[in-house]
Amino acid sequence: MYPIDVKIIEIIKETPSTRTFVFDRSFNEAVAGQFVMVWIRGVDEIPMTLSGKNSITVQKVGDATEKLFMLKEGDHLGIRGPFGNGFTLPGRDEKILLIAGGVGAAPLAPLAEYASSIGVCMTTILGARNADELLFVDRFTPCGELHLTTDDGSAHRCGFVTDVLADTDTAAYDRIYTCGPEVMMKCVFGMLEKENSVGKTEFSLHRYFKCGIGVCGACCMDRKGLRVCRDGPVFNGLELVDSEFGNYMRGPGGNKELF
Amino acid sequence: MYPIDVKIIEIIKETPSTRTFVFDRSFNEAVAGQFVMVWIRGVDEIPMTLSGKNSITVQKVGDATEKLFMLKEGDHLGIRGPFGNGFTLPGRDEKILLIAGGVGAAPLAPLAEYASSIGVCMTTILGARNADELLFVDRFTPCGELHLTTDDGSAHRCGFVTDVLADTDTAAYDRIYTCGPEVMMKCVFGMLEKENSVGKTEFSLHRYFKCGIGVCGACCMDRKGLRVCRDGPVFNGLELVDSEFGNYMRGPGGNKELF
Amino acid sequence: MNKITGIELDNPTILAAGIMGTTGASLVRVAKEGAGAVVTKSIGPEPKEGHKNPSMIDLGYGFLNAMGLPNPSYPDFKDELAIAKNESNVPVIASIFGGTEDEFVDVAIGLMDSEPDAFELNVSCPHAKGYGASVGSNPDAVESITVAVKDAVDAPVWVKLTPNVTDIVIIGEAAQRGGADAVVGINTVKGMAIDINSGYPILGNRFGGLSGHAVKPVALKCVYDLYASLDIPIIGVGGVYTWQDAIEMMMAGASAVQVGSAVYEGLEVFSSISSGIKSFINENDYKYVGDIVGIAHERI
Amino acid sequence: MNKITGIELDNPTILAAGIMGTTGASLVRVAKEGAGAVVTKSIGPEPKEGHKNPSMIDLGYGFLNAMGLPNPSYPDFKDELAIAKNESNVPVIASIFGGTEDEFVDVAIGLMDSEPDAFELNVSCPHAKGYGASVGSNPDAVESITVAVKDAVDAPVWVKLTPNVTDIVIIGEAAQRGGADAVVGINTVKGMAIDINSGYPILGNRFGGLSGHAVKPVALKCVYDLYASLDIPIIGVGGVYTWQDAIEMMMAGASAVQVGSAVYEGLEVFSSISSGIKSFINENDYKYVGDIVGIAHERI
Ligand SMILES: Cc1cc2nc3c(=O)[nH]c(=O)nc-3n(C[C@H](O)[C@H](O)[C@H](O)COP(=O)(O)OP(=O)(O)OC[C@H]3O[C@@H](n4cnc5c(N)ncnc54)[C@H](O)[C@@H]3O)c2cc1C
Ligand SMILES: Cc1cc2nc3c(=O)[nH]c(=O)nc-3n(C[C@H](O)[C@H](O)[C@H](O)COP(=O)(O)OP(=O)(O)OC[C@H]3O[C@@H](n4cnc5c(N)ncnc54)[C@H](O)[C@@H]3O)c2cc1C
Ligand SMILES: Cc1cc2nc3c(=O)[nH]c(=O)nc-3n(C[C@H](O)[C@H](O)[C@H](O)COP(=O)(O)O)c2cc1C
Ligand SMILES: Cc1cc2nc3c(=O)[nH]c(=O)nc-3n(C[C@H](O)[C@H](O)[C@H](O)COP(=O)(O)O)c2cc1C
Ligand code: FES
Ligand code: FES
Repeated sequence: MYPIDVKIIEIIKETPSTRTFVFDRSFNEAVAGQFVMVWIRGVDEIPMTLSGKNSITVQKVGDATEKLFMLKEGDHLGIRGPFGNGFTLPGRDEKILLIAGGVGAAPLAPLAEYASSIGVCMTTILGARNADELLFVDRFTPCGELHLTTDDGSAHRCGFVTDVLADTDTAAYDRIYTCGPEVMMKCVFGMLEKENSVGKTEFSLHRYFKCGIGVCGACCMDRKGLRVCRDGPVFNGLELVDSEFGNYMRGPGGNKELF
Repeated sequence: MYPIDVKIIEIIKETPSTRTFVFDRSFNEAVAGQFVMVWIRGVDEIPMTLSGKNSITVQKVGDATEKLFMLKEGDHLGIRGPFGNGFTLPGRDEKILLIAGGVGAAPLAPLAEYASSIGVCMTTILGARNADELLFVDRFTPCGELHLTTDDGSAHRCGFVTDVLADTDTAAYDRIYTCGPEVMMKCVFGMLEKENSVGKTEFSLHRYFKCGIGVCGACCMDRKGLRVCRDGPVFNGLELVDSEFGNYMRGPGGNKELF
Repeated sequence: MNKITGIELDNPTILAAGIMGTTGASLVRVAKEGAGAVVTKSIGPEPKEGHKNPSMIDLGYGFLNAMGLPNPSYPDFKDELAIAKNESNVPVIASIFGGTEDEFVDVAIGLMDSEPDAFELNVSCPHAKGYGASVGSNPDAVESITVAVKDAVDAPVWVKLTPNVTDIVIIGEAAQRGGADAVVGINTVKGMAIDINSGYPILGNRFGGLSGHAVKPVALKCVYDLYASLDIPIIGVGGVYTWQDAIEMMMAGASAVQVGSAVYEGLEVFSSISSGIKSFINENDYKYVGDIVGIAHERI
Repeated sequence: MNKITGIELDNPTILAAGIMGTTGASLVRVAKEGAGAVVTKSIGPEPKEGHKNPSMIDLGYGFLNAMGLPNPSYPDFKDELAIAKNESNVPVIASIFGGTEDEFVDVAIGLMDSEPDAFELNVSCPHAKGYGASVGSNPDAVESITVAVKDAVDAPVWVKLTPNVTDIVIIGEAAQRGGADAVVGINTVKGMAIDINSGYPILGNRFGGLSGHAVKPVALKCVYDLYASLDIPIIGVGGVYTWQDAIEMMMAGASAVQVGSAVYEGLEVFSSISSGIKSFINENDYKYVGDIVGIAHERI
């Protein structure tokens, strides 16, 4: 389908590097973890997870995100999606653990809110570079136990989400969800592997997307040829065993880019 | 849609000039009076009313119908449809009159059978050139009162269906249906007009069809531009007032052909 | 009010050639349903019955047709055209075809008595041997036919282009050089379908032209390219079903749109497109419909 | 077993160029899903990032894309090709492109180490300036590029044709004269889409190529015409989603079919098409799949 036109009705400065753009259009059918292709007309179209039914939360990293940051309330975007597979939603009686790093909190916040709404017992480990960059503390707080870490120790525990994870008994959780920089997720993966918890963990991945709909192959991962846009972006940890995950990804031309 | 392939499972010699071709495929959604486009591969595609859920009844008049008559059981045809608007089906408590001439009995026989199945009280006037050409006497007989006429008097009453109609009190009927040669239907029209019964009468018309789906305009009638394939082939008499009906039709090139 | 080549249209939807255009009565009907103008079936020098059926099939995503330019020829059609002119209250454009310049001229002159508001030269039908696209893929032929008809009649001349060429702009430029007042694009895209049960091509003519949804992207690209190169108006046709389609076509560069296959959906299509356009223009602070013509070219 | 240009295919379905073909792993995956052979993404002389997004949109009745031939170039792709060759267990065809004969030759030679089963020359991409169709609409260029690659490498050479020409047969004949072992048709049909909310063309490249359902009738006609004129095999591509589509394409004259857009429906498409073909052949008293190739030409 053609991109759907949405109006930005609110822009929230979440942290120095991230902003939430709220639309006049809700994607109520979306499952937490699904993404949309966001068209900044005349510039580029980029994948963004839905941080809410009618919002995306964007970190400024380059060209397109910079242009996004220049938009004002009342401006318009084109949206295709939601696409891909979201997280497997937890059952009422399950205990879950969320591990979010940086803007990786974006897909996990709506998951936390959903889980909380049905009474799921949850623990969240939320990390960021520094105190100012901790994203969605306000959204995770009411949902359950929350551990905060900052790389520079500017708030709460100094260190990485993996440090908190090391102190956590993952056996106590039925499901684990994680999203963040791939190096972080790779560490998480390594730790969970040792505890035999990879099979109950879902990872939300990023790759370079072109079509976003599973045809062009730009986002395929070695060695199974999994398409992140279509078979993911959320993968069960077992699907990532023996994959390129954490080692490299492909650039726009298909060239390998090491992490 | 592409033509549906049907196998001819039975060929019934109804009269010297007409044969029924029974298919291995029923068009259960069809309403009596609707037509299909019958593709005799390599020859032509021509409109034919469904004389039953899985049959057409064909009079040999030219090229394509001649080729049809050369087909055997086990041969195949391509079918598009059903298309057009069928007859308005009578209600349980209505009294109906059917007036059929020649192969015009084809759309009326399934109507009669339907009406009879729900207990409608009906009279049928069935005419043909001669006794041998009377079509579907066996199908009309169990459905109600049946008047037969032959042009040459070779059976029953000598004369035309209009002669029987002249003796009939059309006011006694809630609905009247007719199909047959256009000159016959024109006479019927004229008689019913005098009795103010045109508005409760439905006429099943023939015109030269190309597309059969209401786009090309080949079958349009003056003066309203009604498409016989789409707005018809069944028309309420009032729609035909002041039309070309009974006067002329168009040939394949759009040229007028007088009746 | 939209004005195209001097003709005033109440709204920018026009019935495309070959759709319910063989009789005066059917043209009048379409006009009454809300078309801003109507184009007749393409009329030629001799009566033609057209190809054997099947002549049109619905593919779901479009249609394939090979009618074969059935028409009663201009002497017979003159009266139908007059009826359309007298009763439709909208401009009536006579679509004409021929195999040579002379034939085009004969037909045009033959229909002048009935005072069509413009002529549309069909140099683009993909499935009539010796007519249509076999003429229309040759820029010299297009130019000279346009010149000839322009010289012969005192009426605006539109030239209808085929997309079945390497570069439609070259043909459009030839039409413009020949004096065309507007170009119309596109005619159908060459295509075929085969019945796998028998191996027979389905159309009586074996192949035909694709229209409807499937060709909208092709038409848009043609209109876009023509708009970038020509100075005369472009009339967009191909896969216009909704007011959104019409707006899209106009943004690509069309001054008006023709509607063909979408008539399958019902004749309300004209009024629903034209009222949709009207609302769009009002709601989006455009002053009038001309404001959106070709704006895609400015969005970089 | 189907044999095309000396290559044995377990079934006549082939992954089309540019679909999940940028990495060895994805090609292997498609092979494992049942494709009889796989074609790589078109590989060129220099790394290319391709056009800005949006690069592909789903129209419902087809897709528009303008990827812009993104590829890591042959030195980087060699290893991916080797993975595909070693692990897929089906023939692997390397699609290559260039702006000149020399570039085509460089890329072909550069990939020879990985022993592709054939080369497919992409002279037909409609939306990469200076590459693809701008080469492929010129019969002389097609002929000389084909000659050059044939001379340079010892592998079958397929030439992939664009439908965006006045007569595809002329281009097909040029390829045949150049020594092509087969032609592949069609690449995408030029098209575009415009966002009416903003007036912007939707694709980053403004225009692109139409594929999927919408182009099947166009592809069938091209294959049909090529079959009537050429002596070399034709590989049919364009809108093949089901086994019925594949049979139709083969009846038009295709010895095998490529599947591109239909991958959107799921990778099962290859096994479902190939098993459908098998049943059709068995149930209809054909001896083998070759029996149906081109039979539409005999049905008159
Ligand atoms: C499924 C998915 C969900 C995402 N969700 C979010 C989110 O919620 N919030 C957020 O801030 N970011 C998210 N991203 C990342 C976001 O897409 C990139 O940050 C954005 O594309 C950068 O664009 P740019 O032009 O500003 O950067 P550029 O200057 O173009 O490049 C910076 C980096 O961004 C990445 N990038 C650029 N274009 C693309 C593309 N088309 N597809 C994927 N990555 C690209 C590349 O890795 C590149 O190295 C998500 C990515 C994916 C794949
Ligand atoms: C809605 C409808 C329902 C019909 N139902 C029946 C039926 O149940 N039984 C039956 O025997 N006949 C029926 N006919 C008439 C039948 O279509 C023609 O008899 C048939 O087309 C003759 O074809 P031909 O090639 O044998 O004749 P031709 O030699 O081609 O011509 C004989 C006459 O048949 C008519 N005809 C030819 N081609 C067409 C066409 N494409 N469309 C319409 N008329 C055509 C013309 O009036 C022509 O003058 C129906 C016609 C219509 C429009
Ligand atoms: C049944 C049919 C008949 C047509 N006949 C003509 C014709 O006589 N002359 C002509 O120029 N175009 C003819 N066309 C082409 C249409 O006018 C139009 O250019 C084409 O169908 C694309 O528009 P659409 O997608 O709205 O149908 C015909 C199209 C159809 C479907
Ligand atoms: C996303 C996408 C990328 C493509 N990339 C290439 C390519 O690199 N080289 C090429 O020859 N064809 C390419 N094509 C064209 C396809 O191989 C195929 O010819 C066309 O899509 C028609 O087939 P389909 O309808 O099955 O998709 C691409 C098509 C799509 C949709
Ligand atoms: S981005 Fe095209 S397949 Fe994932
Ligand atoms: S036959 Fe084409 S409109 Fe009726």
